[in-house]
Amino acid sequence: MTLNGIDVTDFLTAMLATGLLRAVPLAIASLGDVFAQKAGLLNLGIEGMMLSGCFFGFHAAYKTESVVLGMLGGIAGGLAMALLFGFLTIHLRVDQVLVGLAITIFAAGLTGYLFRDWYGGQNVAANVRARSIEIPLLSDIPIIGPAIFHRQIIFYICWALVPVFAWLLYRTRFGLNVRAVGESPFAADAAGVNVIRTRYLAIGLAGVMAGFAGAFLAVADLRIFTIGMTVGQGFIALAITMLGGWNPWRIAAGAILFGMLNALGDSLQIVGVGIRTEFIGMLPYIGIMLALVVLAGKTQLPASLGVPYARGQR
Amino acid sequence: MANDALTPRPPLPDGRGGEPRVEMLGISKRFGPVLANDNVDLTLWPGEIHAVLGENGAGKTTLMNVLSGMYQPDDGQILLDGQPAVIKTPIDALEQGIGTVYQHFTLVPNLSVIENVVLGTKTGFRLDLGNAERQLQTMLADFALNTTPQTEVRHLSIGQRQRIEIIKVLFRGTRVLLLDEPTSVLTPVEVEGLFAILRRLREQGVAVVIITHKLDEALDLSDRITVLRQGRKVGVLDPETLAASDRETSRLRIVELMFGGRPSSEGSDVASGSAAPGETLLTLSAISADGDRGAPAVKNLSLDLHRGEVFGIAGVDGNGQKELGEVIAGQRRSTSGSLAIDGRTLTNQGVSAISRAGIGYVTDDRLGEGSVPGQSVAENAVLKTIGLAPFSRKFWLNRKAIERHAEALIEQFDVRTPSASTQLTLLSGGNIQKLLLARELAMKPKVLVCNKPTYGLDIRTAQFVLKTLREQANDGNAVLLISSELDELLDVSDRLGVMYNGELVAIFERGEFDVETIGQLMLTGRRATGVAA
Amino acid sequence: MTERARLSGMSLTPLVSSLVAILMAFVIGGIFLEATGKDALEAYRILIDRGLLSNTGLTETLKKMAPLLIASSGLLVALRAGVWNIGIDGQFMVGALFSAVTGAALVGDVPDPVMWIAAFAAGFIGGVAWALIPALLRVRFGLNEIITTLMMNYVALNVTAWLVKGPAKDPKIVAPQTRQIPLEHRLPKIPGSDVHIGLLVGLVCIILVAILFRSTVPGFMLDVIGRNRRAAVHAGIPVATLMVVALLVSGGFAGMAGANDVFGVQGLFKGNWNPGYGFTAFALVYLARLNSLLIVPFAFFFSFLLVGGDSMARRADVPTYFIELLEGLMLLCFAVAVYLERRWSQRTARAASSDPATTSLAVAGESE
Amino acid sequence: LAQDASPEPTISTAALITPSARTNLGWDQQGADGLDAAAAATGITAIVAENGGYDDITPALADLADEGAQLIICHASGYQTTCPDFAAQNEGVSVAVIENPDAVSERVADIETQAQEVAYLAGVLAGLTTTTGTVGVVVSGEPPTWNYMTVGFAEGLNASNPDAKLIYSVIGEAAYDDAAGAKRVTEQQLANGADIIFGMGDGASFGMIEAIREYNEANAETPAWFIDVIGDKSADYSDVLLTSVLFDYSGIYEEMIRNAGTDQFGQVYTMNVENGGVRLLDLPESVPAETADAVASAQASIIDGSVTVSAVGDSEGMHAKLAELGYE
Ligand SMILES: Nc1ncnc2c1ncn2[C@@H]1O[C@H](COP(=O)(O)OP(=O)(O)OP(=O)(O)O)[C@@H](O)[C@H]1O
Ligand SMILES: Nc1ncnc2c1ncn2[C@@H]1O[C@H](COP(=O)(O)OP(=O)(O)OP(=O)(O)O)[C@@H](O)[C@H]1O
Ligand SMILES: [Mg+2]
Ligand SMILES: [Mg+2]
Repeated sequence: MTLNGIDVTDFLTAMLATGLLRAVPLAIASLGDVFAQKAGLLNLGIEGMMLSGCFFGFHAAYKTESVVLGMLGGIAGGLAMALLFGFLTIHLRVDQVLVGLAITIFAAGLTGYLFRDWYGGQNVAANVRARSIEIPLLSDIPIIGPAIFHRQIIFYICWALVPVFAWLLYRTRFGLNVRAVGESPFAADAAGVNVIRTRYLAIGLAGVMAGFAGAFLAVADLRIFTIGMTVGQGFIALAITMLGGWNPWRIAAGAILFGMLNALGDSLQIVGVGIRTEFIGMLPYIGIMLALVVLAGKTQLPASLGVPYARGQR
Repeated sequence: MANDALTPRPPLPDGRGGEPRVEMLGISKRFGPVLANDNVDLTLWPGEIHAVLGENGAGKTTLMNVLSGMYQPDDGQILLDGQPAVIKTPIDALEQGIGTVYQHFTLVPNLSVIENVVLGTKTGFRLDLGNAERQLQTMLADFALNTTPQTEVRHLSIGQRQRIEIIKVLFRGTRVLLLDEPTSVLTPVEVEGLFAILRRLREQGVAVVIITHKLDEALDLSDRITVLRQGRKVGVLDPETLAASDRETSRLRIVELMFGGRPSSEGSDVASGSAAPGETLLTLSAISADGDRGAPAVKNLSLDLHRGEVFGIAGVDGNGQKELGEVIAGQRRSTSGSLAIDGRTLTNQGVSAISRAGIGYVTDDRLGEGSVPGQSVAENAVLKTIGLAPFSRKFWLNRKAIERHAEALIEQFDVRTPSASTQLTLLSGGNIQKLLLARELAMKPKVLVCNKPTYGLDIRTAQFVLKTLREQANDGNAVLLISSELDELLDVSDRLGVMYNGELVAIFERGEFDVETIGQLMLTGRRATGVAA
Repeated sequence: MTERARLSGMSLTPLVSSLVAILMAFVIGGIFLEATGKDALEAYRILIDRGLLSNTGLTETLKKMAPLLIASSGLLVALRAGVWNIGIDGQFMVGALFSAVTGAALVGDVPDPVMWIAAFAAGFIGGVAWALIPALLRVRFGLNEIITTLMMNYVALNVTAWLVKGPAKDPKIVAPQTRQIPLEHRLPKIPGSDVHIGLLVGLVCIILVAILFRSTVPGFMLDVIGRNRRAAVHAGIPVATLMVVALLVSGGFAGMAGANDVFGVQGLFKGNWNPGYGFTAFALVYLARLNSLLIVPFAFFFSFLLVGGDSMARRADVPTYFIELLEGLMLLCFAVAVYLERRWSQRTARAASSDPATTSLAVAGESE
Repeated sequence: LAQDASPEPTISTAALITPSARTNLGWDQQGADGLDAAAAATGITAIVAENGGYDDITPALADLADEGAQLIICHASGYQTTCPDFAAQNEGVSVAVIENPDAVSERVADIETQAQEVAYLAGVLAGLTTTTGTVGVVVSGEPPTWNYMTVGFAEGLNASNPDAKLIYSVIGEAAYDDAAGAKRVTEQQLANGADIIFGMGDGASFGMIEAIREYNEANAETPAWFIDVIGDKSADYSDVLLTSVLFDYSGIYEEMIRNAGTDQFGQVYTMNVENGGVRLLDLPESVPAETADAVASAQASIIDGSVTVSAVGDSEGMHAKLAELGYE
């Protein structure tokens, strides 16, 4: 079947594949950020952590020619920024917005500078290729098969992380501590939860995931680094975390929604529906707002989001 | 159960003769300019109930927080079972068997009961709630709590939350239990239930510390009483003394320790005025309103308030009293019915219109909604009147007038604060309460709605507040007093209504007050006259 | 007297800690430069020379302050009221487009001052219009403005692109841009300087906001809302209305910053023109600890960095990203300095309570 | 070219300001390299100010003037109004802008790049090379330069292969750095049958290339090709690169340098196929001879005037043209 000269099966497959792929880095970063936000850390540094993940992931991949080491490099890059964030906001109790912005600006400067200094600003590709896995039988299903069941390992890891993170948040002591610490740190402290440690772990996890998301872009997906390549995806991830009401399942849905709207925009251009590209370009953002109107109603932020905790202060 | 209160104090357990469980030696703690604890000693023996008394701001909470690891003392030492103890964090305290029920709630509102209870306990990484749940079920039943472990705490009433707080501490097994004003929010029956539990714990050798402003509670319950005053320990009544003297003597002794040198304003000069009720000031007709969770909280309630009367509202916490107060204040929308002030219908007109029409409202949530912690005392004093002369003209603030006004209120109501420009956070709870009351009264309201205005106040301050309310009525205004202190309601009200499940189930005229009937109504919504059959 | 004490406590220490932070950032940045084989001292010499000591540098630095001051003063209003306006960039673009179109329509037909006022008004309206949607979404559906204002930035990018490629485009020029306002109709220079009067507009905005919070009722109420929203409800303050107003006002100011750039600098609106002042404004307002007058020196410093840094990068052969790196370092060092300052004041003075600038977030964070 | 006159330059320093990094193997690099070559040829000093961005560049212009630049080439269509303003306010500085002939005056020169002519050649090549009959155009925005090339490419494609289909995709507004977005869009085009991608993206181009590489790994026997613009990526990307539209600025820059300070300066400088200012990168050997010949003859037709390529720089006009050709 064809539409406007385009094979409909190919078209739908491509759209689904693209949408899911666009959702991956967002979902990864959001899943981690749930823990930061739930623990009371408003992490505007997420964009910087992601970018740092891109650069150091790429650098590690380029030097070692290994996807795994590249991913680890990215994770380390994100984590380093997160620990800096944690030290300043949790330990020194400095304003989170200030530190978050600082981290994002710093990471942009640092990665740009180093890329220029180490690579002369040349866009070279790392000699790596993330392996794809074809899941037998399932990958033969039309449309869904090639779009979902013949992908990179990291693609599967990403979506497998959703239940893992839901479990971590709702079914483990760590998750319980995180939820308590962001809501009322005083209460958690009084109950014997180590608020400081919990917050460090939470931001560490957020940094690991942001770095992972960045490395996904630069290592697994593109194999190159371009300056500023996250183009605001960290902030989008932050919004998706809120849109998803801090629930890993709903966050995954939010990321897919955003990815699919993006893919839909691309697809509309391909079939040539004659809608102006600018309107297509704003589709995902308007879609998110509409989704919020329809679904979420009130987003109730964790009560102590953005507030440093010091015992004995009132 | 109810008889428990009447049973004579049991003989002190033998353990008392051995090692003290806790010795706090020379504890000092300073907050900026305030010396909250000044070289305080406190000894706790296993198997005793130890009351710590003192007026607002005396440093009771601070002392307990030092023991619970919340605060680090600037000076002093703590011995546990004779050994120097390291209590750097609440975890240290909990691990050494010191459990605390804090004055300010320490439950996480959007976690479930069970999650709150297991929070911070040391079990595996995976949350396995099965065991805990069974144990909790029993305790919930023990505490007559009609809720499931899965209910989120924010859905519970304040009284229920208080009990969960205690359960949470007991759940971990404690050897030293600290309770900071646990009874302020409980009904008499709940208080009895709590006391029974405390006595049981005493039997088991737990050292219990209870902070309270209710002398009688302390005398009923405790084996030993320590009195603090302005951060210093001013006296201890040990079991021998308590046993040797009668209740009245002990009372006088304690009051003297707490307020010695100052005239005690105890006495019943708050008793109701006798003037015949005047014209109607506030009319509620068939008002209904929803609670925070959207369920009906006030149902079809009608009420007239007259000039010159104090109308008391009794009821177990969570029966719609708070919502009623908020509806009258314009802070909560009514879903049906109407509200008129001085004959003018002002249903759902919003806070400012209603306040302009002459209704004042003292909230029970002082820090959460009554005040702005980051601002100064002066700014808080004019929070509601900032738009009026002389505090502002047109758009422009008059800082001088604001400051002067605040200073006058501080003087008149004896608010203890370094200055009017001090940050409100630095005041103790009682002083904040005085400021809030002063703020409302300064607006000269025709109808003043007060929700638990004496919560957490020392006796003198509480008396002062009640007297002020009385005078307010005597001056030809009306007062609606919502309280969980039946005694003060009985003392001060001209009429007394009982709220149960959102309805006003009975109204008593002064003279008809009958504690038993009122108690029955509070608990069941019906009179247990035995006739109903 | 107390007010004075508060003010001096307010303005002196932050200034010291900022200086410390700046110094620390320069030192760390310098080590970084040396480690990568550059001449740090030479680079810094050029930076100061070009951004501050040269005539053109100083002029450009002062010019660049204008939009920062205007946008920051609006943002301050929002943040003090606990409203998170992340949408400064979008509001800037729409405001700039509105003012450019208005200016192009009026230029020559009306006296210049009338045109400027109309254009700034149009910029304000554009910014307000763009903030209105998040405001309505908040009031009608309770949607958190952090997300909606952020999303509106991307929408603005597309909407302005569409307008400037189509209806608002100067048909005589191929590139997507509005009709250019001739040089002689742009904002006049401040007498005796090469700096246009946008700088004065910026300073006036800051002063207005300072007065708003220091001595007016709405300012007082916004502060109450920002610090404890429930108390504001309790006190009968029209919370929803004022929060909407705060959001709209901050949008309007962002739009005026757009008008400033159109009439002071570019003379037109062009496609994809997004200078990204939002970030800088946030940093500024926070560095100033939500205190209006402190914004001025910080705006000056940022402006200096932007202007001098460009030159430094080229002349000292340092990647331009170094300036971003330095800015980030500055903010990070500032964070440390804030901490040291608090420690210090706790030990010496009586400030045992929490830093007010941090409590604001608590309040800001909760939505009703 | 103007070499015949070859007057000695009266200026000693020329500068170029460019929005992004001069190392990007693209627009910025071609401009910077052009100036360096021209300066070397004329023996003057060249200053390149990179990363000027798309915001106000006045501070940078002032700084360049302070540094002694007497000629400043403003290497972005976004600078076409700021620079004449600057020249008007600064005696002794001449500027060159892109695509703004109206601005030409004594000290303002205009550069017109007939990029559509080379893009037409690229379109011819694509039409003859595609095996699927579907060709994609991916852009990271719609600035005039790219609109010109899009139209030229479409006309060339239409001329060489009237049955071929063209898919046009925008990555997003100002998505110049969005390599990941570029990859997604390109993947979709490939999945929908495109086997040649004409990509205009700056940093985003590398995302397109990666998409093609990945596609080719899975479809080794029916590989797709990339046609790049403004820059020579053949060193690292010859595996996917079919050709590239090259801009060689050195000629006109040299002419400008010699003219600067004289009354010759204020004019429109044109780069077209005829004067070699724009050309295609040498075709790889895999291109069949008859195809190469067709491209060459198309080039000849452009030079002799028998083929004129539409010059459409605005987005609306570009979209209208695509619709007219049946591509939208
Ligand atoms: N975290 C703190 N920061 C500053 N001052 C404090 C702090 N905690 C207590 N204070 C001050 O220390 C003094 C003692 O306070 P504390 O809370 O111990 O009194 P209290 O006896 O419990 O009073 P109340 O009966 O009102 O609860 C008060 O003046 C109080 O304002
Ligand atoms: N809503 C708020 N939330 C958090 N912090 C605030 C808020 N309002 C003010 N502050 C903090 O309190 C400090 C003093 O505020 P205040 O209103 O007294 O400032 P001011 O001296 O009057 O200066 P301004 O000119 O900005 O009004 C501010 O510098 C800021 O750090
Ligand atoms: Mg206390
Ligand atoms: Mg002020």
